[in-house]
Amino acid sequence: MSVFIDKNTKLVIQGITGRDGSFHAKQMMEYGTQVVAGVTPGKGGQKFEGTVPIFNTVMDAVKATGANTSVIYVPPPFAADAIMEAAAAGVQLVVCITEGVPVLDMTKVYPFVKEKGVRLIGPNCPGLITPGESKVGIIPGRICMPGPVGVVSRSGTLTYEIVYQLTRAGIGQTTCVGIGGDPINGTNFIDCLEAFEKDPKTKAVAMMGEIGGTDEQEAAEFVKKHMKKPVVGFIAGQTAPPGRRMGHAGAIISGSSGTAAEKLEAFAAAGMGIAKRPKDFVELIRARLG
Amino acid sequence: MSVFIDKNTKLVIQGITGRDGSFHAKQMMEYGTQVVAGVTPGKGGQKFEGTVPIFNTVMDAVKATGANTSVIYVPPPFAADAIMEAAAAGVQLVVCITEGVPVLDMTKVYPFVKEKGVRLIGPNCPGLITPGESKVGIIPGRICMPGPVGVVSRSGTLTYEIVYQLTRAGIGQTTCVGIGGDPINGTNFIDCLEAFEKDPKTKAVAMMGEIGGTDEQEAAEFVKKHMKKPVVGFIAGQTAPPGRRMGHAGAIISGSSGTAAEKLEAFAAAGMGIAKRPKDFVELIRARLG
Amino acid sequence: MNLHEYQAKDILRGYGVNIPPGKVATTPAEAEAIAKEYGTAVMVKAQVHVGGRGKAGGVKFCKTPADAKEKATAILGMDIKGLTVEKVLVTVAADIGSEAYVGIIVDRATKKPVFMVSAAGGIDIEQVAAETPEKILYVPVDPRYGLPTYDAMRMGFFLFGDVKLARGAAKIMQQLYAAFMASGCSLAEINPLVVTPTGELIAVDGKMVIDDNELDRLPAIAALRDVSSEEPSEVDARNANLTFIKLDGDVGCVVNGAGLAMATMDLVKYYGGEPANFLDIGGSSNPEKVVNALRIITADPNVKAILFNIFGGITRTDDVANGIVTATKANPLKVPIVIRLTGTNEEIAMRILTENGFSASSDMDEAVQKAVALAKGGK
Amino acid sequence: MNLHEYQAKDILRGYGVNIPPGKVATTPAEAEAIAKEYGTAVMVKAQVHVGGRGKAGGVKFCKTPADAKEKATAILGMDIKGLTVEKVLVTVAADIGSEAYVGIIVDRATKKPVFMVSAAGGIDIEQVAAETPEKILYVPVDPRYGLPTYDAMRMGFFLFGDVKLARGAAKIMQQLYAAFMASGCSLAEINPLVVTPTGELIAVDGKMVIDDNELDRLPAIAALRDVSSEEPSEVDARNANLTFIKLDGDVGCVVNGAGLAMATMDLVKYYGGEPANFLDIGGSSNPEKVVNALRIITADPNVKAILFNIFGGITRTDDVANGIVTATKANPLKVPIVIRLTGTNEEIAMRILTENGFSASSDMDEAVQKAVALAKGGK
Repeated sequence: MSVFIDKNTKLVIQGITGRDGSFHAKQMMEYGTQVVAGVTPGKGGQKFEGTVPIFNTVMDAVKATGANTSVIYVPPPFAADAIMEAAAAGVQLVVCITEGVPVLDMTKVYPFVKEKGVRLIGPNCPGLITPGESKVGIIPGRICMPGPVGVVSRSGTLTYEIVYQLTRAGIGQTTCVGIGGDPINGTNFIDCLEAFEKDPKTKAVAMMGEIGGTDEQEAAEFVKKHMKKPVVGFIAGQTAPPGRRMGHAGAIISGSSGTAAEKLEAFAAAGMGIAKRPKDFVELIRARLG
Repeated sequence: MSVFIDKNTKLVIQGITGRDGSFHAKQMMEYGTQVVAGVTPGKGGQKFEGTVPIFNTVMDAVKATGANTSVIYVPPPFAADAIMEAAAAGVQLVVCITEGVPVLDMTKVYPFVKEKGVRLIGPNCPGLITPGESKVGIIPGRICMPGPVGVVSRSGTLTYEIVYQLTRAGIGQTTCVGIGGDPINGTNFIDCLEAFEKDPKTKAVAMMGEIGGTDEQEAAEFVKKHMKKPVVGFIAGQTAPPGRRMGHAGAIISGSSGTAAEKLEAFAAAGMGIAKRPKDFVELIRARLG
Repeated sequence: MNLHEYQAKDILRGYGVNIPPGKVATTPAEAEAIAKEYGTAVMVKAQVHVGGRGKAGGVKFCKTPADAKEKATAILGMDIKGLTVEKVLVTVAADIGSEAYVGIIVDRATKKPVFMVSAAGGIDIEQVAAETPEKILYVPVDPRYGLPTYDAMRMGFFLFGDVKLARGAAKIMQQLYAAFMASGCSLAEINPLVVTPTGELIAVDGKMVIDDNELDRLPAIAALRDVSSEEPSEVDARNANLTFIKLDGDVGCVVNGAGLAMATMDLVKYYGGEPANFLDIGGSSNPEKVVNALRIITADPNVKAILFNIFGGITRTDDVANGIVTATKANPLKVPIVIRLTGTNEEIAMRILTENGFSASSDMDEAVQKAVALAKGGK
Repeated sequence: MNLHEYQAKDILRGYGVNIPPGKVATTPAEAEAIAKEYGTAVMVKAQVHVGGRGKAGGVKFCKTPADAKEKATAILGMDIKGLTVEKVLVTVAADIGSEAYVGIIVDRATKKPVFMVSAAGGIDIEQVAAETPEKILYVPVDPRYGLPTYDAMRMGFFLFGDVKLARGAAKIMQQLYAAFMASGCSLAEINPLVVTPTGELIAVDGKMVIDDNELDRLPAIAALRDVSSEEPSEVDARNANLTFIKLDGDVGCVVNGAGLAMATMDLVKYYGGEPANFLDIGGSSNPEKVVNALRIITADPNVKAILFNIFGGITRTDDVANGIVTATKANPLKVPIVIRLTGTNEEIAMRILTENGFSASSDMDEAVQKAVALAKGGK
């Protein structure tokens, strides 16, 4: 078992012939992900690496191959459209790796995918991996191993760091999800915590937050109220200087919220383990796996 | 029993101090409708006819009075906004009387009210009446009487004509609904037929259609598949020349579909009674009431 | 409201659609001068609000300015389906490689603007739709999101295999959609959308129909109305806020409400008569409207009897009665009139009419039968 | 990207917002000339990207042109929270009756633009928010529908009892919203929105923050960037596609990924050090970025040790190693460097570094501790 993706994931890659898309397409194929299609407008009919059919549109790709998941490697100005295209074409999960998507685009994309009943992960995220089954995105496969820990994180390389330390310590993962650090993203901590709580194979959860916003506080509230499984949390940016002021409006809306101290307090109040350093995850998780 | 409105309907009137709004407000109050509030921006705090409190916004009106239904008498350029205002303020039913609402406005209003889970009747409709209980709109109260017939129609005065003939013949109505003749409206024939089928007091339904569109054909299909109660139908515009606008934008005949002949054929195929003249309703309905 | 081709093209040009240069001429000399200015072969195209002008000889290719003058002479003043050609568009002739169709209409079923596109464009697009519907792709647009690039590209690829052409077509569809929404259209189309032998995309013909309900808030669009190309009695009626359509019968009908007006016409026919018009005085109570309605109807020499059918709801029947009295005092009627009134203030209305020598009934069928008989010369 | 007040006002004026006339001056003489041109009392306002300029003496009322010159002399060149004032806005002074606040921000929680309005506007709005939150109305906007008039009116009535003022404010909010969306803002505000004693609504101050991700597709907005008002090292970093924020410590950090960069800074502090900066070289593999990063960091005289922390995912660690070698060959380092590399092509990277005389570790904690010690003068 796992969350969001598994060995039945049939992937279409949007932007498969681009620089990043082609590199990671190969990585995912090597990892064993079922890459069933690629999309590049104008290259419909060609094949990627001699095996993966390329289509002009996601709709064509889904119709021809039954792809149920899409991953997006297109440049930022086209990412919002690519997400909506995938959602409209009928996949169940869209993973947007692209960094630098304008946030106002996301204010329209978010209700669009909700209306379509599609799960979006990202944008500006490393994607997700279910070790030994499927990898969708850019998380390096070799740092992961199958096991009992669900990992969810707002950042990319920090996630790798922690997963790598877990793996080196012999602690494997059910699924690692990078939800992305943008102000508006498709899937939040709570969505992932809920999925991990339901997943029978997940025995503990490692969660990496960042300063800014209140997602971590809400996640802590969720842990307190709804989770039986242990959760260990970390907040990056504890020593970051308070953000350059976003005018009056920023100060009004966020007030005092969004600081590392506040988030860690919420973690503590929810009975979560707190990792002060990335490496602390190893012992804290090990203790909770019993 | 009845559909959509009854004696528990608590009405807010948008545009209550306007020429049409104030006239019909009095008519509805005389009929016995619970008119709990009016809205005219800038007149908040005043009273209509010394009794009905006026508010600046529908939200204020709903909060203060618990209004659950709104009726709209504002000029066409403001009607779309008025509908959305009512839907956002939390009423369950919005009835828009205004004629001349641009159809492109309705392409945005329609999904808005659907998202809010609100029923819209109209625009460009006479509203509805549950004889003896409540009247919302402009259908003259004295031409109606309580009884077993559900009435649904795309037009205004034609409805009056037929209801009047039924009443004179001693055949009363559960609820009469004028759904309006615009190309895009909130409630269609099927919505009303479904409600009448469920309403225990309704024993038969009179339905008045017009040329244009395929709503009547779909309604006939619904009658055939889902209705146990008898339905008698009429189509106005049987002799209209093809392709000219007959007042209602909806009466444009598009392609081969939308002709009176096609609609009457669908009625016959559904086993409905067919009124050739408005007066034919009396005998056809009487026969079906048994 | 229909726009002329040249008006629709001006609007589309403003949204970036690639359209060959063109100007309007009302005389052959003007047409010649325009052709000379362009210095190349031109098309001379009748500007009338009716389809099938090409088959009627209203669209001609002209190699030289002299040719343009000659063709314009033939087309100007020509009668196409009852409408006189007052203007021609003189436009640079395009080299045509292939012809596609791109249109948008507000669709009742989906309650959305819907694109229709086909690679088999040109004058026979209706036939394509009827006989080979698979050659047309329908794409509804959710106006909350606009036309997304991916849907525009999907249509582009449906029209063209080549990605450059697909992208170009997608861009034109987004421009057409923007024009459609901003101009308050109920229909907009480019037919044909031409690919030239050199691979350029150009809109060779454009059509727009405006939702009349938009005109109040779009004065620039409203100003495009060309009354010279409309039926004068309909223009008159519109100015009087009446909905009027002239027909060929002899029973002039004055009704309140479109549904009842259609039902009244149907009943005239049911009893063996022929309606002379559709006329809806609308919901508001205003004697002035009745005066205008009578003026417009009596101007039609075919009308042999006049039928009023008024069901007073918002409309106060006494206002209607007063309107009839005022109008007939100023201009005594030359044809018989049958009045059916019921509803709001019916008693007052009946008294006004009786006092002024009119009789009235409250039964619709009775009134219609009587009017039909009178039109046939009966009593 | 922050816009200056005068830039934000120019944009808002283009959307119809009523704003007193104003021009920018960079010298006292210019300020005097502008004041003379207006022929009335003016405000001279420092144009710097920082709050609290009023309390710092950067905003002055000037009765005469001579007065304007004098005040401009004082303000130009003034240091406000570390930024030097290079420009002042000279603008017609408004008669102030009351001050309201109107702002929009993209809100993470609702995932929508959210309006905040308050009748208690002016410089103490944060205090109002903190102490009397009921004086602020929050209204989220669904961008699929835009800001509907009814919501704008609701806010208008929250600000003003008078319907004329409510309508005027509603209109300004719709204009502000249009400007916000079209300019790719993450924040836009008018504070104060003034009602003059004669009942006119005017925007006396305006602020806009642009989402950096919008700049590529909004060249006209991107062109408004005023590099003279930014930290030079940050400008340099941005031009090199690096995310860089200068801090006060002595351990220069080069990291890939924002989360890891913050975690690295946290760890520096955890082990008793002070980071000299936040620097994210991003995801892509490019030796050039490493060269630029080193150039920027070594330009800071406070830096006593340099720490690389690279976890190779997309980033190829051999590219980073090559960058370090290239950069240090061109400009030999004057401070010690600690390198932590792991992930993609780690073996190649290690070999490149070793061959060029560098050592590297694959353990983050170890590397951070060593860098902290080196910055403190240890070995």
